[in-house]
Amino acid sequence: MSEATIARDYTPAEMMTVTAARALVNGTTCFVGIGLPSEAANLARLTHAPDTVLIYESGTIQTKPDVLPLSIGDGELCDTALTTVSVPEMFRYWLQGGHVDVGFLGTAQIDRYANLNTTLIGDYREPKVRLPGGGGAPEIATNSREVFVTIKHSKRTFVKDVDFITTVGFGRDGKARDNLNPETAKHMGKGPTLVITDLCLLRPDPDTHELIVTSIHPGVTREQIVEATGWEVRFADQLDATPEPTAHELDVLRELKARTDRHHAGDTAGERA
Amino acid sequence: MSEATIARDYTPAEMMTVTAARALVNGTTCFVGIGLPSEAANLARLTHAPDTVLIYESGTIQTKPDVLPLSIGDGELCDTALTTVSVPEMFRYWLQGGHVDVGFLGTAQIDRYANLNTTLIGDYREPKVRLPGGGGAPEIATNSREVFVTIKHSKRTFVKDVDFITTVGFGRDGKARDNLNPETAKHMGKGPTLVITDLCLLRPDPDTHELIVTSIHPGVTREQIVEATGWEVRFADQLDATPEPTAHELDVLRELKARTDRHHAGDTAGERA
Amino acid sequence: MAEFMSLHDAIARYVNDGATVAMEGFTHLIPFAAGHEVIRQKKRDLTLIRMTPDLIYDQLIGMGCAKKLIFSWGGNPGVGSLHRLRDAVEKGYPTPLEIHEHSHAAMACAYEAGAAGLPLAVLRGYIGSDLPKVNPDIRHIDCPFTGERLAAIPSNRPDVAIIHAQRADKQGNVLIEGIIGVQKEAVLAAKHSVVTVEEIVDDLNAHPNACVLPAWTISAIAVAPGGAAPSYTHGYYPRQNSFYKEWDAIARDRDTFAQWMEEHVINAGESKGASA
Amino acid sequence: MAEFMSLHDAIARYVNDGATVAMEGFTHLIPFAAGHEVIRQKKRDLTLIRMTPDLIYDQLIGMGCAKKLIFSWGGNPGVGSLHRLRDAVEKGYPTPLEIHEHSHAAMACAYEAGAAGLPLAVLRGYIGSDLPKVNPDIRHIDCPFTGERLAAIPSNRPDVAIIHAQRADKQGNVLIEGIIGVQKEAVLAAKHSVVTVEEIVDDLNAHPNACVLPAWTISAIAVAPGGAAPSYTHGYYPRQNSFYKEWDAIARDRDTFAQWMEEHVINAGESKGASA
Repeated sequence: MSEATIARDYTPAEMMTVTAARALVNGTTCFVGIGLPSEAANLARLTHAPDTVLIYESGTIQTKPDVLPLSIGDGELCDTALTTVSVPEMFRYWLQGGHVDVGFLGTAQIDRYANLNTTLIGDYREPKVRLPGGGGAPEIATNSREVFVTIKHSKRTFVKDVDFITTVGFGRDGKARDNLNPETAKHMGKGPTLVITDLCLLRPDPDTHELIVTSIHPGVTREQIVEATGWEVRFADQLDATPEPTAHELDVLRELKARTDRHHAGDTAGERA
Repeated sequence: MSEATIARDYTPAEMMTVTAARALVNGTTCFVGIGLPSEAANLARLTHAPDTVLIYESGTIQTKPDVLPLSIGDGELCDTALTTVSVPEMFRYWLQGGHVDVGFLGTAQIDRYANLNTTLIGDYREPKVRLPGGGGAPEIATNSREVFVTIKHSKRTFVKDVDFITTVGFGRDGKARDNLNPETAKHMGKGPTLVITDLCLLRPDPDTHELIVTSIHPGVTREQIVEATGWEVRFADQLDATPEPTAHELDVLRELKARTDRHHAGDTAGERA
Repeated sequence: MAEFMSLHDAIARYVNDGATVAMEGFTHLIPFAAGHEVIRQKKRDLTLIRMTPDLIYDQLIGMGCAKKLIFSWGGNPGVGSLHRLRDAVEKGYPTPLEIHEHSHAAMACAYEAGAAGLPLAVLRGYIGSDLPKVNPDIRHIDCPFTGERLAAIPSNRPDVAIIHAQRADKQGNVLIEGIIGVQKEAVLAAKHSVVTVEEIVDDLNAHPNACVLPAWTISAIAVAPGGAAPSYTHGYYPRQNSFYKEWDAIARDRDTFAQWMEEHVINAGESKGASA
Repeated sequence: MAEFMSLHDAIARYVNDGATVAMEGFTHLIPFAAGHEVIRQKKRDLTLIRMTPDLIYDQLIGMGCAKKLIFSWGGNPGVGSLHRLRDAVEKGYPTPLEIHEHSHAAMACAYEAGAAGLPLAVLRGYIGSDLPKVNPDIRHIDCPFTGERLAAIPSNRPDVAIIHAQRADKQGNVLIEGIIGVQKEAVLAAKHSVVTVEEIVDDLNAHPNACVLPAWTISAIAVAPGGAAPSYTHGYYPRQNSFYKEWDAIARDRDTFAQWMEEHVINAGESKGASA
């Protein structure tokens, strides 16, 4: 660990964002979900991965927002995009057409086979809590070459089986991506290959596709992760220690968030009249 | 007949174009085939039907060419269009989407049930003459609310049964548009309602859909029409005399053609560099 | 052919009780002014179609205009829940709301297919999702060439589409710029369409391949400056992000909501029954 | 990611004998320079896809490059027949040519479906036409909602798409303007793509909703000023209508054609085997 990183404090949320950002290789074409994924993807673009191509479902392609969008269709995304296409074109040509390397998603719940639930808690016809629904996620998760998921780690979010599979990871039995029709297989991605939380990284077991912890963030204990996970979570034999954020990463992230706050506070100054 | 028209000579081709132009009601949205239909539709726009909306399959919508295009995708069509869309959008949203009142087609052959052949003479695998093929016509003929056809009248072009139905009129038995699936029926137009030749006008019999002569051009005899038609053509009980072209129509048509010839002779002057 | 009229008259003429209505605009250009006029005219039993219900449908639902919602993401973007939508779904207040739930990809394809005059949209969608179990409108076809099983859903073909756009020319041709969403598809798929615009200009000055709706695809055009606020109009005014945040507290409580709507919509109507 | 290279190298790398190739451009922006390079490099057994074969495929077919043609209208626009295409179909000269014949609507949908990653295109097409009798690729599906029988054809997914465009920026993003045809779809549907451009500029200065292909959808970009002639490039030079008329006489006779090609294409190549 270098001197530059030791000197700085950071929050678990910052740790999560920086780690999520690092997962994006420079040059990746990334279909970005709003919120945490958007924050991480833009941090990647502003640090180690300047040529990362960001696509938002609002139709904005290769966009380079100076501030984080509050919604998936902020004017900033269009103003800084290479081009903006219609939403049908976005989902048909760009996502289903196979041009997305990484689909970067948030979620309300995730289960041990990386299935995502953003629909509801409880029964569909008698929901305890009604959540927003699928949005772009169901097809982002199947049409992207691979999927990253970022979510705060807790027993409420990491459940053994989600109440509702809005968006498939590997299905109820971990086998949803096996034995597909050959034409489907040609277009279907690998699914969630990485889950980034504020405690650790998880990846699917190559055989069973059950999510297992592969890297633990600095200062986090195994017990904390077990405690925050709704199933008997397993740890990889080769368990990594997630590197801390660098001072540069923290600076860029904090400046991005400060810039964003200033921008969204001054609503009416945000766009040319 | 007014003095203005008596005084002027005109060719059978001019008679055909003027008569075809008159068939377009002002305000009609017309999907225009290249050649004779394009000439007639633009003459209509420049005379009695200034608000006629012309659409060409190249994607040019509401175009007002100053000169006749040589090809379906001349720059002139785009330069004078309200907007230009992609060709898939043109066929999906604008034609199949049901926005076309009149499809205006030319053809190589037409038969007694107004089926059109632009594919070949002879057998498909051993053609005597290979023609260009369907282009936009097969779906223009089914997705437009009605279809006008314009073609020079001869035994070679007016045949009892076309060798190949490229584009359906009323089918081999005249019943192709009857008894359709209700969803298909909702989207399928009336088919060819008018055929304009250099000798006469023909319309489908309301019951059998066989084309019958409903109006004869000035100076043309029934015998000429019978002689130029490849089946025993019938004449309507109420047979009209097609009005002659007016001097104004002829002036506008001739100026349009002269302007077109000048434009296409001077290739390189035709477009901004 | 587009007819210029007041917003009041446009809604009165084209939005009937029981109609299927699509108000589109993907974050951008959401037709709030038109939605408010629908509320003021107390339209009832509407089937509302929209990818992202957003605040506009939270308001319509909360005011009792809707009996059914076809949608794909029902949140307050960047903020949280749509409380009026949730109250209708969870508690049946003020009236029960039937929901038909899709993914964005499917909804976008359903509009595309509607514009294309087709009865169904086909997509490689819903694989492994539970949504087909709860939405009987999600079915499948088999590709006759590859044998692949693909999702099929009915196309969206609303009775009326309502959108907001930057501007119309005097002939009634309309230009939409920026994030164009599914507005063109919604208008072309609908039997009738109402378009509100920021202004009317002599010449659209549009790029040759711009998103332009010809006048003959539109039923009515009403001038409604600021008609997308608190959403935004590219080139005119920004999104009122702060209002989206404030909405959370307003909509959370039934009475606060009712009071806010009374004050800011019912009593603030531009045309309250008057003809322009 | 788009790589700038000479036209020679782009064709040598991406067009293999036996490949399925789509050269698109609907009257406008026909990639003649690239087609000529394919001829010079004596590519053989190509499956050529194109809505309107035009002179470019008449030349490729006449020079023996093609074994199969998938098309929807095979004429010389405004002039008459494509004599080399007819000679191949009618007489098998210089080699037999298998044809798969569609309508424009079907071909356009097949490109759209290819770009959309689907194996099939669905359209309300071919009703009453004899084309399904002679093209085994025209089949049908039944709509699971309405029972309507709709035409289905395989999507176009060429090995390589070749197009001409106005300009690229230095990062390799490409702008197409005017009559944009099916070029975007062809490129997005293809495994590889070669784009020739009039020029390379610092900034595309494109309208927000312009037809732009990002660099990462393109394999190779070659600068070829005048690369669409005798077709045209909107904003650069007009269509050589007179050449289209002259072509009729040139192509009608086998020897005249061979001589013309030798003189104007084979011996006039910009890059004849040389690397830029």
